[in-house]
Amino acid sequence: MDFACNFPFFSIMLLMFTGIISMIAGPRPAKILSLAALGISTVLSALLIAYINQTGESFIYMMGHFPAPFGNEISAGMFEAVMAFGICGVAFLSLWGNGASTKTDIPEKKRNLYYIMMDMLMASLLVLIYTNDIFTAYVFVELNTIAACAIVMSKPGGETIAATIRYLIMSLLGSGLFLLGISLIYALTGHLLMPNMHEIIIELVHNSNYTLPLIVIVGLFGVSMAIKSALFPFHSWLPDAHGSATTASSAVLSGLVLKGYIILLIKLFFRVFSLDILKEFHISDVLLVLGLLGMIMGSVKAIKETNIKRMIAYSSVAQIGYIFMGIGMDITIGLVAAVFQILVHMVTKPMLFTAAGGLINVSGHKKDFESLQGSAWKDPLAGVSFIVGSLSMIGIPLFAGFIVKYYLAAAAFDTSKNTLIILAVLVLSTVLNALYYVPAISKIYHRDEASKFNWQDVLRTIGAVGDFPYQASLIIFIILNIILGTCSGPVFQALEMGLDMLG
Amino acid sequence: MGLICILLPIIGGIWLLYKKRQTYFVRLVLLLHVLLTGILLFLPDTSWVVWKLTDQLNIVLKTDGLSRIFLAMVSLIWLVVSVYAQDYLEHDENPIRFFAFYLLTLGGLTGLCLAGNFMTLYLFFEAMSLLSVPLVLHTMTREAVAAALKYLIYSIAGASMALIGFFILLHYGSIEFAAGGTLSAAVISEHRDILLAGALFTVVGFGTKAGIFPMHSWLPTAHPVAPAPASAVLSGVITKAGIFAVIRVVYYQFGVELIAGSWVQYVWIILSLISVLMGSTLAFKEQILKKRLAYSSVSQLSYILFGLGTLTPTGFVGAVLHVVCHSVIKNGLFLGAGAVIHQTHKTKVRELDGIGKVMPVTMTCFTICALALVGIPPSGGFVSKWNLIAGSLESGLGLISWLGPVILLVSAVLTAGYLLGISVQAFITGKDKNGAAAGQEVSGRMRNSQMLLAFLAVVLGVFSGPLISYLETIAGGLF
Amino acid sequence: MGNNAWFLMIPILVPLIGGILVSACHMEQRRLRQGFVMATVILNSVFVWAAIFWLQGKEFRLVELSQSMSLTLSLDGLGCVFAGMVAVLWPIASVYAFEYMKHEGGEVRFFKYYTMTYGVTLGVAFSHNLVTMYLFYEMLTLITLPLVMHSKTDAAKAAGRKYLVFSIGGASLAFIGMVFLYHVVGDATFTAGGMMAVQGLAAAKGQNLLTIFVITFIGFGVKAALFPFHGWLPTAGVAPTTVTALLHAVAVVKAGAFAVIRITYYLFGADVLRRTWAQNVVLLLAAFTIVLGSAKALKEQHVKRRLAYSTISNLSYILLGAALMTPLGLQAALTHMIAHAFIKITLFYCAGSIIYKAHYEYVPQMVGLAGRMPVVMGCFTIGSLALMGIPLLPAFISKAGLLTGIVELGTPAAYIGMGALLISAVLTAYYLFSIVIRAYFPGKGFDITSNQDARDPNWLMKGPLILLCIICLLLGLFPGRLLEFFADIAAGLF
Amino acid sequence: MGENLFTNYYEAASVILFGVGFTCLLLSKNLIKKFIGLNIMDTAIYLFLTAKGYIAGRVPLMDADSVRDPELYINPLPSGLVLTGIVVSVSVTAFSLALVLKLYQTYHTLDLDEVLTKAKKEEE
Repeated sequence: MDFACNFPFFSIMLLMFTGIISMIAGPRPAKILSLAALGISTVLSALLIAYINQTGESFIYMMGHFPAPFGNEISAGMFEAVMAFGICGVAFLSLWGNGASTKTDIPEKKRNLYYIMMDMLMASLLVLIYTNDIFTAYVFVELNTIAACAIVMSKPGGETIAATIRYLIMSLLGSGLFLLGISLIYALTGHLLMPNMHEIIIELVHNSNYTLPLIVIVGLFGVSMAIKSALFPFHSWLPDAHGSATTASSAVLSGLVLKGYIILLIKLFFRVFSLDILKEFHISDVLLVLGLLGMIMGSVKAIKETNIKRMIAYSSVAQIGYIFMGIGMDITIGLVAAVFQILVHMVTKPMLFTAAGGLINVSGHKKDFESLQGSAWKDPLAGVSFIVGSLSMIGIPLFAGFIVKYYLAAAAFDTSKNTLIILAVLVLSTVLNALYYVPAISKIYHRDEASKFNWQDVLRTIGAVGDFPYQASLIIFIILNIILGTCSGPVFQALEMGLDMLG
Repeated sequence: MGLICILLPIIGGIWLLYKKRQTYFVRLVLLLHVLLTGILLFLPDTSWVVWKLTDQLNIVLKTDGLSRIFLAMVSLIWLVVSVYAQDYLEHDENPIRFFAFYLLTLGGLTGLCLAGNFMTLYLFFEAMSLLSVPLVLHTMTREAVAAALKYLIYSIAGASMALIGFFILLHYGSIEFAAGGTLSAAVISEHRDILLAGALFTVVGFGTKAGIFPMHSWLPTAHPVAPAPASAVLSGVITKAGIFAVIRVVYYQFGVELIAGSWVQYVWIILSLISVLMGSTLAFKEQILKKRLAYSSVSQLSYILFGLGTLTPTGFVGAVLHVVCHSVIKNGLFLGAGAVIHQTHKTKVRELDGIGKVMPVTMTCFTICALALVGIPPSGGFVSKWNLIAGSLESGLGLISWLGPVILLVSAVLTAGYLLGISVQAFITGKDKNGAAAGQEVSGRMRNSQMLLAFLAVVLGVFSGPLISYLETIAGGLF
Repeated sequence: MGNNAWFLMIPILVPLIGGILVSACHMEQRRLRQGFVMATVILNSVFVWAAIFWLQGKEFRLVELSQSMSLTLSLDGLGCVFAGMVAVLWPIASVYAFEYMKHEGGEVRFFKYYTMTYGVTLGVAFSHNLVTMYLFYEMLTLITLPLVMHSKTDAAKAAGRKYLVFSIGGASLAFIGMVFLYHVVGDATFTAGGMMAVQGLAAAKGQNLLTIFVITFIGFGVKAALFPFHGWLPTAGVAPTTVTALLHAVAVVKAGAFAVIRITYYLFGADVLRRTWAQNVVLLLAAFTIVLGSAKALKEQHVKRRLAYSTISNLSYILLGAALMTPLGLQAALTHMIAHAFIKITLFYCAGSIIYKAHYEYVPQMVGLAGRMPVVMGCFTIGSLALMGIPLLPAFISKAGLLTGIVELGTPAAYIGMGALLISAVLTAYYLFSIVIRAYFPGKGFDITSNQDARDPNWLMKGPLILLCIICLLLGLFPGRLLEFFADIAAGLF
Repeated sequence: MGENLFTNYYEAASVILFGVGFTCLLLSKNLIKKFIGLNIMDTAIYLFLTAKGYIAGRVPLMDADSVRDPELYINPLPSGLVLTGIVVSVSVTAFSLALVLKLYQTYHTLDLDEVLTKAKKEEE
């Protein structure tokens, strides 16, 4: 039992306590605290990655060293570690980078609450990643929901509240179904810890008892997580919530929170059930179809959208579709691709949201493209990172999105499903992506000949617009994206390793 | 030498186009051309690679018997017609342009006659087609332009059909002309079908210029709209370019033994017979004079194609002979028609009652030519047709060899019908139709050229001996 | 691994940087800008030729994308052909563009992207493997988009959108092929004669392989306006004529053809594909496109669109040659690539000059223009003759190659292709000469006083025109060396 | 089937309850009703869980002072879960009711669709 095994537990607790402490702290200390907590837990998960990479196997950690069922367990492998690292790091960047806009968007006396909620959100996300006990998962799903709703509505204005309500209702529905699934599976197996459930379920499937209930359970898990991660057709709440919230929230929500549930789902599928069972129950086919539909519908909706943030939100729907497509192909490379897509989207989407926020700021807090025209000249850095994000989404080589597309297509060649249809959808969605990102670029770079604009001003603005954290975070995001796009090899091996640690 | 012969008219034409010289310049050029041709006639056979594009594709000029005959014919008739044209076009708004392209076309034709391989042939064939388009649309009326485009398209289409053969030859044999064909027996036996198909395409393609069915319909459209001299050379000489090309390709490239007795030969002969019959019947029904002549060209040219199609020495001789005769005769006829139109502006046949009274010379020449074309001894037409029929009888194609002559004779009768009818109308008028025709005889130059042509038409018949023997020597090399 | 292979980067980077500078330094003064652009372009062409002479066969690895994929530049014979052609045309085109763009406006923006495109096009030429080419291919689409939408009218925007959809769609079809090669075959480096691995695979799962080949062929064929994805080209004609001429007759579309040749001969390998249903499919597609293009050109009355349609059909000549998968076929394809490039750019520039001077955009308006603009119409006539394939002019050589190649291959599909070629030859003559003849012979009752204002443009435009014509003639008269070079390339592949 | 339902009537009841709650949550426009529906749904699940944990003829783990052998007790885990669940649902309900309150203050309606339309108007 090395010391490193405590890191997951530490980082979770750290975040929670930060939240609690922040109650008495003012807004600024609260911010510093949560940033610090996030930073530390990033480092911790980095160390954890190193540790696991060295030992080469996952481990079970009993909270407070009570054996189950009294204490509940954490299971950490490469997969969890990498995800945790990504989540903490990105969360740190988004919070840090968007500090300014948060300050303007959220009233003084609420801001420390905002950061508290952020801490809670992150803590619960980490739990979702690490937990080995599904009831704990349920509890933190609920916590996660509340926190998420809180950070959406923290920006005053009826729009946000309405969005929050829809979000809340949908996710409560989701968690209700999840709870039902849990109780059913408990009734079936009498266990709450994933590995134990796994053994029994394998046995049940083996001598094919209770097939129908099992299918129901898998379905319940699938649907509940799909609702929470806004898989088409359960995406209706997403654009409102992500479009209306403050930039940091949108970044975190569509960059991280959605992923949290998907990660949980993957863990359930892997540790509780197994790929073969999923194949047997055809649940993966359903996910695949929904994923494909999502890829198309999300983009179609995004094309019609004139509000930049909503457009980006809709593109999230499409991207989530990619992930589920990867999962739905129920072969390992597909899953790896899906997980890689989770990472890529983690670093790309917050960048896009941050950039969009910057553009919105320089063009008089208007979100529609008409008023955003030429904004990229006023905030060059945002413009550049928007371009990078878009190119990555379209899938130009050198950027992360390309690698994802590549591996998804590669998986499509190996899968037993209908290769041609999958490829066709992939092609179509690429075209659609281009169809809303490229016009967006040309809009924000639009320069009417009449206005005598002077390049020197632009040069000056490069340093001037936005505070240092904002620019720094954008640059880091760009670098991350390109790193993922150019040297994907090691990351990929890590993920593969992580996935067979899960199974 | 040959190159000069080609370049002379071309340069002359361009010069004319830009410097707008007087028309004596044209005559000068033409005389020079005749002179050069004359010299060329007595030089020994030569073959000269002018330009190497690639090791396969190159421009070659050569003179041999066939090219001599055609060259002489072309250059002579060109001169004659030009004389006529000068007076015909004296009131024309833009004679310079006409003469310019007239010369350019001659250049193209000369090149065609001197072509030493398929590539060169194709080159000058295209050039001649394009350069002769302005002659067709000279009057610039709407239908003239339309006709010109139709003419262009048919020529290009024909040429590109011929191209098929070209490339098949390029791949399987060589594209140099050699008497008796260039294909080795081995290749023939191996790729027979491809080669035959190519041959058919080529024949029909070049036949387009000679108005072979089903590619004939441009001819009656294009020839009449042109000014008379133009239609004369178009219908008399330029169409022969097609014939010449066919001869070159069939007898000097694919070779007789490939085609002889094959389905291609039957198709070819049947097509030509169809067009013979069709041409003369249509001509018979046609009321517009020049159109009637054009249709008659269709049928007459198919005589020639038929003769070539028989693939017998006699047929060949007859065909080439008919080429010469027909070009002389048809020019004569067109010039006559042109004279009538020029003086009286009458284009319909039935308006011509008693025209012979006012234009005796013209109509006499017209009648002589008509008789020659029908094939009354001792005119040229008779000799050539005799050979054609003899050839078809030799050919041993079973039914065809009998059917052919019959059709030829039938169409000869029709010819008599549609040509002599005019002469009769012209000279013998009913009492009530007196003086229906106004106007007077054409000027000296035009008269002379007509008379010359009519004279030639007869001479060719009477003294055809040497020509025939010369042709037989050529034919000897081919079979 | 050449020690100085890094030099291959230069010709790609110079124009990109130059282009950025054009807008960065915001060169409003025309002289300055023109001087700068000209300098950049010429300098770059020099670099390209230097590379062609000294850097053949060198390769330069930029970055590893993953274990199997890497961005690598290199220069082989085929690349030389394409790069050399572009390097010759770009400076000439620039001179013309300087004058032409005066009446289009937005010159800074135009020359920015115009210069950058040069670099990207060279990138396509220099690519060493499929992923590199894919990268530059996508960039080409994105960077030429502003040029298509230059005028910013609704029509232009619509055209841009269409262009985007078609190109990206095509690229992502090609993407599938790429993934297949990298994932299933394991590599996609351009190797003369196709990759051994493919030949190995051909035995195993042939059908799948062929399907993928067809998909990829069509995917890259989109840029080469292959039916059924030819629609964008005429629509993109709303762009300034310089763009239509250089990009949509040469750089972009030829990049498509180039890519097709790459995948056919350097990845899948001709031996694997010859006489398979895949070959028949692509042959027939190309043949159909040839006829379709010429037919549509005949119907089209707008000059630029007519030329665009003619481009469609001529591009398919190239594709047809590539699809023959015989040395002759490839040789012919390359020849036609060069020939058509020069001819079509000439024609477009004539049309451009007419639009620029006389503001005529429709064929019927051009009646009797020859009297007014002798030089332009003269060049146009030469161009038309050349495109028709009259001997002694360049296109004849390539057509000769194509048809001989067809006879050599001798499959039914090939002969259908032959038919298509001949039909389109006739149509070509028709749609070009209906312009020429009207221009020279206006017809009765044509008042000479009309189109008074029409004049030959000044030397900035006339110069390039005449120069191009001369090049056309020279190409036609001295094809020897070029053909030998192509023959060598082709020889390396079989 | 019939006696099946009868024997495990707990489950039957909970399923029915769940259905009621679910429909209520989905269909009713009124937000308050929605959340009531949500609560019913949760309750249904808790009932189900407890039923799962109950072993006939045993007592819950109440008085820890007098320790008897564990054979006499029901399975304690589900009860624990239910307790946790109740806590969670209470807090969620509180939160959502607070939200509804805020929403009512801004829009003076409890109908979600109206709210959304108004929000849209606000945006323009």
